[in-house]
Amino acid sequence: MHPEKQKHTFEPKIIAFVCTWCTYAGADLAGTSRMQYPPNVRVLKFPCTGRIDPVFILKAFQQGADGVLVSGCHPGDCHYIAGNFHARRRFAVFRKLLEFVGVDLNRLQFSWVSAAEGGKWVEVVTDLTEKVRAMGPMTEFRELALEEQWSGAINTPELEEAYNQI
Amino acid sequence: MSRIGVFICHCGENISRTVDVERVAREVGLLPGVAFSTDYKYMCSDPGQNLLKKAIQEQKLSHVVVAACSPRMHERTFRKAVEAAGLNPFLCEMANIREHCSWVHENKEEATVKAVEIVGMMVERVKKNRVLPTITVPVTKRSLVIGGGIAGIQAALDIADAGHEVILVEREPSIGGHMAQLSETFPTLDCSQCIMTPKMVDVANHPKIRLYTYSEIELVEGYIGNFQVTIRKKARSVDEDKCTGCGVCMEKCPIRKIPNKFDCNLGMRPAIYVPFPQAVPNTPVIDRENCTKFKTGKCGLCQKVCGPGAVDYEQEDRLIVEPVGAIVVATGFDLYNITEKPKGSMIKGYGEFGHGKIPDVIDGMTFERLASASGPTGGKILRPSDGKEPKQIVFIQCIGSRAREKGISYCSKVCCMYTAKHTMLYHHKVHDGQAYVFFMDARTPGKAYDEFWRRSIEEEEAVYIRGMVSRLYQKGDKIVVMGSDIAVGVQVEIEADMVVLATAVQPQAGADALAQKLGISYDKYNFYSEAHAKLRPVECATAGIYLAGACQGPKDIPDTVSQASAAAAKVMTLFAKDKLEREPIVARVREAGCVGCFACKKVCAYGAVEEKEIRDRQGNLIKVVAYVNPGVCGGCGTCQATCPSKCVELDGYTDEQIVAMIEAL
Amino acid sequence: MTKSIDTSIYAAVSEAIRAEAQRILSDGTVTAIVGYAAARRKGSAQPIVISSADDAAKLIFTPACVNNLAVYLTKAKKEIPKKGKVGIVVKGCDLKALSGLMGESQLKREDLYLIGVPCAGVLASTVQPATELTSDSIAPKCTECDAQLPGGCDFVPPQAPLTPGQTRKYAAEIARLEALTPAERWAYWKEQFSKCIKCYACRQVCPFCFCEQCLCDRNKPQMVDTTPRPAGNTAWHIVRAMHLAGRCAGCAECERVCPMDIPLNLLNRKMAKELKELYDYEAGFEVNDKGPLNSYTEKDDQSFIK
Amino acid sequence: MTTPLNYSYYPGCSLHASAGEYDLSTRELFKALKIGLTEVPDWFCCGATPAHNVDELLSLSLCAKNLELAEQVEGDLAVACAACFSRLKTAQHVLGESPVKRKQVEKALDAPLHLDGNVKHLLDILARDLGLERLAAAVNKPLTGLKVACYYGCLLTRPTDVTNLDCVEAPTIMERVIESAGATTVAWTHRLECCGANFTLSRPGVVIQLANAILDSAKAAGADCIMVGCPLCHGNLDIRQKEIEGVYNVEYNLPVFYLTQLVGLAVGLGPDKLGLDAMIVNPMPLLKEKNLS
Repeated sequence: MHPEKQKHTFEPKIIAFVCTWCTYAGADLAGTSRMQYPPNVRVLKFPCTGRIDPVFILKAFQQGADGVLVSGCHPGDCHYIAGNFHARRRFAVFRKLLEFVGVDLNRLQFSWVSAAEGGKWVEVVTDLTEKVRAMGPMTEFRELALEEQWSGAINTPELEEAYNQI
Repeated sequence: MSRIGVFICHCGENISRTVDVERVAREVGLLPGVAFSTDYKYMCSDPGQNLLKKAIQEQKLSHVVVAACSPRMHERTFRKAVEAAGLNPFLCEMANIREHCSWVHENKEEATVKAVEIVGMMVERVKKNRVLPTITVPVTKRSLVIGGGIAGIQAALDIADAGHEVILVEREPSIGGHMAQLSETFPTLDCSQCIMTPKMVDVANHPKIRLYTYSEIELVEGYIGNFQVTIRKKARSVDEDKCTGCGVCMEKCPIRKIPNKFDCNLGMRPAIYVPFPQAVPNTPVIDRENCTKFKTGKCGLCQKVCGPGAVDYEQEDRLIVEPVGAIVVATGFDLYNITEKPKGSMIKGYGEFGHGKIPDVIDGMTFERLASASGPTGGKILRPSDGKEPKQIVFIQCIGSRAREKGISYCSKVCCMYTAKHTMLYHHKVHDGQAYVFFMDARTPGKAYDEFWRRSIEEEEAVYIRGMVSRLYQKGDKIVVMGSDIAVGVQVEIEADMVVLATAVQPQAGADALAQKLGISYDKYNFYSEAHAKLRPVECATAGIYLAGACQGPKDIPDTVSQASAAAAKVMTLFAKDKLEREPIVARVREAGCVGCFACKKVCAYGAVEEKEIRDRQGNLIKVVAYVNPGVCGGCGTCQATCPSKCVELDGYTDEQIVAMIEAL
Repeated sequence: MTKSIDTSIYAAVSEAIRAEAQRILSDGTVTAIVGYAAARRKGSAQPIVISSADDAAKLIFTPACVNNLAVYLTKAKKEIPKKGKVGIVVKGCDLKALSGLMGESQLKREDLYLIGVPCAGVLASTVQPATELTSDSIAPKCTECDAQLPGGCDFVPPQAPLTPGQTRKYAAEIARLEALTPAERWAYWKEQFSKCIKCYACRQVCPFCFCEQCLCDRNKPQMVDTTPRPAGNTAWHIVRAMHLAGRCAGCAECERVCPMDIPLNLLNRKMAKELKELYDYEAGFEVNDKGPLNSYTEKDDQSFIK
Repeated sequence: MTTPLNYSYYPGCSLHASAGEYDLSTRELFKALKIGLTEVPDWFCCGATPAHNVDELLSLSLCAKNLELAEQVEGDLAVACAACFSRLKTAQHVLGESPVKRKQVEKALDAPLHLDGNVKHLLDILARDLGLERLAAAVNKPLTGLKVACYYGCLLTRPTDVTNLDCVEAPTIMERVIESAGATTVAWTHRLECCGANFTLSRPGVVIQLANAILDSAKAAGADCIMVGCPLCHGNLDIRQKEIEGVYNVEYNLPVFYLTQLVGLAVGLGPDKLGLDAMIVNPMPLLKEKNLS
């Protein structure tokens, strides 16, 4: 294996779901402060983390994302009073579900980044990018998409007979 | 098929230095649906905007993507330009290739590839954008003010002076609130009633203010600009129109020994009474619980002596419905009372101070009444137990406040200052007396506040002891105060004649019930929550409802008056237009699919989700579905993420738009 | 070791149900009753709706009474008379689902007459209906049951079920899976989900899948791949588990009806376990205004958030 | 129909030494009230005050082990000594709140912990489990005319979240119990003040000062005697009383009873069954005066 070469050849796709009031503004601040971070992240803006449906995360992985970031306002700072509190519960549970079906949670990061935390945005995005880069591509969902049917072996006489009749 | 126009901005060199803008324009131009793609030096400049408008018309563009800076910067600019060119503004999106791309990357190839992808995502998104009409809501230019203390009075006068009608509702028989009870006010020691009563009279005489005293809010319906408020006007038993306020009824009433709440139960009043001589309105009310006529059916003296025939024993509560466009909540505070078992209160009680059973342990408001020239002692500081002048007086601060182990942790804010004032008033009235103050910290931010506090020590000879008191007990006619002086590190015991407790400022009883009627949020202490602690401190998250005074948190008079005027200014801003316009980023329910589980209603922080009945032509109920009131919706979209069947959608952030972006990756 | 389970009270319970059904149908308390009746195969049972007191004698309760009848009050309600109160025979697990449905405004308590069943357990879907109830033949959900005596019903027969302590089958399986690596778990579920034929029987039978149009059937936008292929199946089962989190009452009907024997309730139980640990939430008999995923506290765990 | 009451019983070290009369009177009283009391087999010291001042893990482990031993006997755990009560309750509380400490203790004891049993002070059993009505019904020699100062000391009610016995600052449980036995209680100020506790050995001067304030307050309120529920309080108020009288040149002559002794008297137990002869301030003249002996 050539890990170094691999590191150069694999550029992970990171999707960030962020709220417009805190994290999007924090990312803007990183820009106006001319901070530098890896170009792998694509930002999707939502009014609030409360709007972010867990299905979007699933969809992102299925569409080939290697890592997903969800980021919003710190607790108590939500522009919409409590959207981030609802999101916090929703994602606390959803990540447990993904973990249980075998998704490596190192690919899924949650963070609170305020409009003043340009530095934190850079740190969160850089860390996730490097972590996922080291893990390699997210192949699980992509491989699923290539598979046609049940991989189960035809291991009983009944099944074999049924199969032969098809 | 959409005809999308894409405009790539150089932003001088800010973008073009690290992003090959021409290549972006070229590559994006090949995307399906893109009819026109170009780059320009400064899109936000007048020529840039004109380029945009011209292209919309000449190319017959259906949607627009401007790839430039952050939408937080110029989204409004470009949406206006698009609107000017005849397109719905919400058919324009911005792709952020400056803050999120050119400024944070150095490698031109990488940055260019990223920029193409960012613009590509926005192209896919904008295809799914829908025409969103601006939402307008009519505004009823009348305001309701709840609470007739200094906060409510100030707000009502300001709004009325601007020419708008005000409905002022007060629970007690008179307006005035707590400020009317105070003796002098810090830091100037001017008499509270001298500055308060003229304002009360102004309210009574103002042609634009309709005053409902002895009244409470029964029901609030509607939303910003269009509230319907039901007010319960409690039976006063005296006709306000007929009563001249001569006071004969009060003189003749045979029941005279009812503790007067206004005087903290130190003074007495008759069963037909006004709470205090300067009451507004100066119309008595019959306390039906204590009136002989109501208890036994006999007496009726007040009716006999009343010249104008205003006394009406048959009067009943009346419900009045008032349409208003805005509501100012100014319900104020109450002091935590250690004599009452704190039912439902978060404060665990002060058994170590005898649960208020020691008669000469009083609270700050009682001291105000003792010190007030119009109070029950005529301004003399006398002990409630035996009427003697206390020569040693101990003030204890932070009773309930900042006491996490007692249940609440906040600072009541006014106690440090009023205790300093009390030591001064005491020293002015009892020259040979000595005042001690037990305190944790002295908190005196405010104009001329710290100077005032220092004066109480340096000139008025109050002895400040840093430490708390563990126990009070009666020993003979003295009260033994056991405390600690943590500055010196010793236990101290003072045999005091009187003890004054600076008890915590709490919201009025029933603040939570009123909040539920109004649909506004409140914190765990029942203080009302502002929409934003820093930037929207006088607005509730519920549109059209504003906060003034101590109902939002402990406040002194200057802060209360400032906030009241600020709330009034917010109301006037709302009333400046006939119709209310708001961004159409609101949730909408697809009623056909809604099964009425109301998960959306449960998560809505704005109370914007209502239950709507769907009936057939015969009027039979088919189902109950959710309905989002666009006037109230805050636009967060939490409802949509919660809805299992996605039958509520946030305009501007629909699933289609978001999925389109994810699929564009 | 196989332990037999005492179901001797079922006869008396059945008798009591019949007597009560007879009473409430004849005095007009209810217009119909949803319950269980004997089916054609020996020892088997099937749901039945009766609207006449004469039919009360048909009602039974046996270890074969596996169905959660709550579903007949929502999705399948077209079969039930619309006027008046409806009686329903409920086991503890079914009652939890009913409570959940009331919390989600799908049913009103005052429209129902609840006949609770003291239940020592029902048979697993994998055994014949006439099988004796033992610690082997019992439905896995019954090994974790804490609701043998339904609470808050209008009528509950006085018999008390006796059940020996049992190995908690789901808990054991969850613990086994949790101990695996993510890759191993993925392999396990990939195998399970790839069996799925997208018949949606799990959705059809679930009392909480009451949406008029399922998110997974929508194509504008297509949030979830609808094909009966591994990718679509995985998405469906993840979305299903997520949508039931904090709502599922554990009746395990999804698992019972799955023709491909996918351990669906395992996902639901895992979610229930997490909600218990995170927010101390458990489905119960009481009707909650808000579920754990449409409420919050300021102090919720956020150790997973940077 | 009332269910029979049965408890496991943790006497604690004091009751096997200086407070033997507390142990004796507790057993006799419970026998008279038909409350079962089975001593925890092999119980040992709860660690008292020293252990938790030196080593929290040790203190928690000692209590946890005793709680485990108590599990072997059916019924809630009855505790007489206020200090043992406080330590056992505290251990239960701390180990219930902190999974980390729980793990440490489990490691130290090499066994899983059982903390679910109820730990109850005798007062709680008399006032709540038995109930004041049943207690009053069992009284056949009411303490009529006896004015009792109920002294709580520090540990019975504090901290309130842990002991849950009564209101921390204004408790009434002792008063309610002894009033059910026919006595009169006095309102006094030092019910909850510290007696100096185990400073009685290292700094007796402190104890003499604090105990004097307590005795003084009780006397001033017109009490005939003091009632306590803690061996250490008893020692400081009873054994030290003569010395205090000498130091301050006063005369108190206030007998200090354990609550079980006074309640025992009221249910008709004789002085020999209550260990009244072990009291330093002789109670017999007072009891004679009030026609109670």
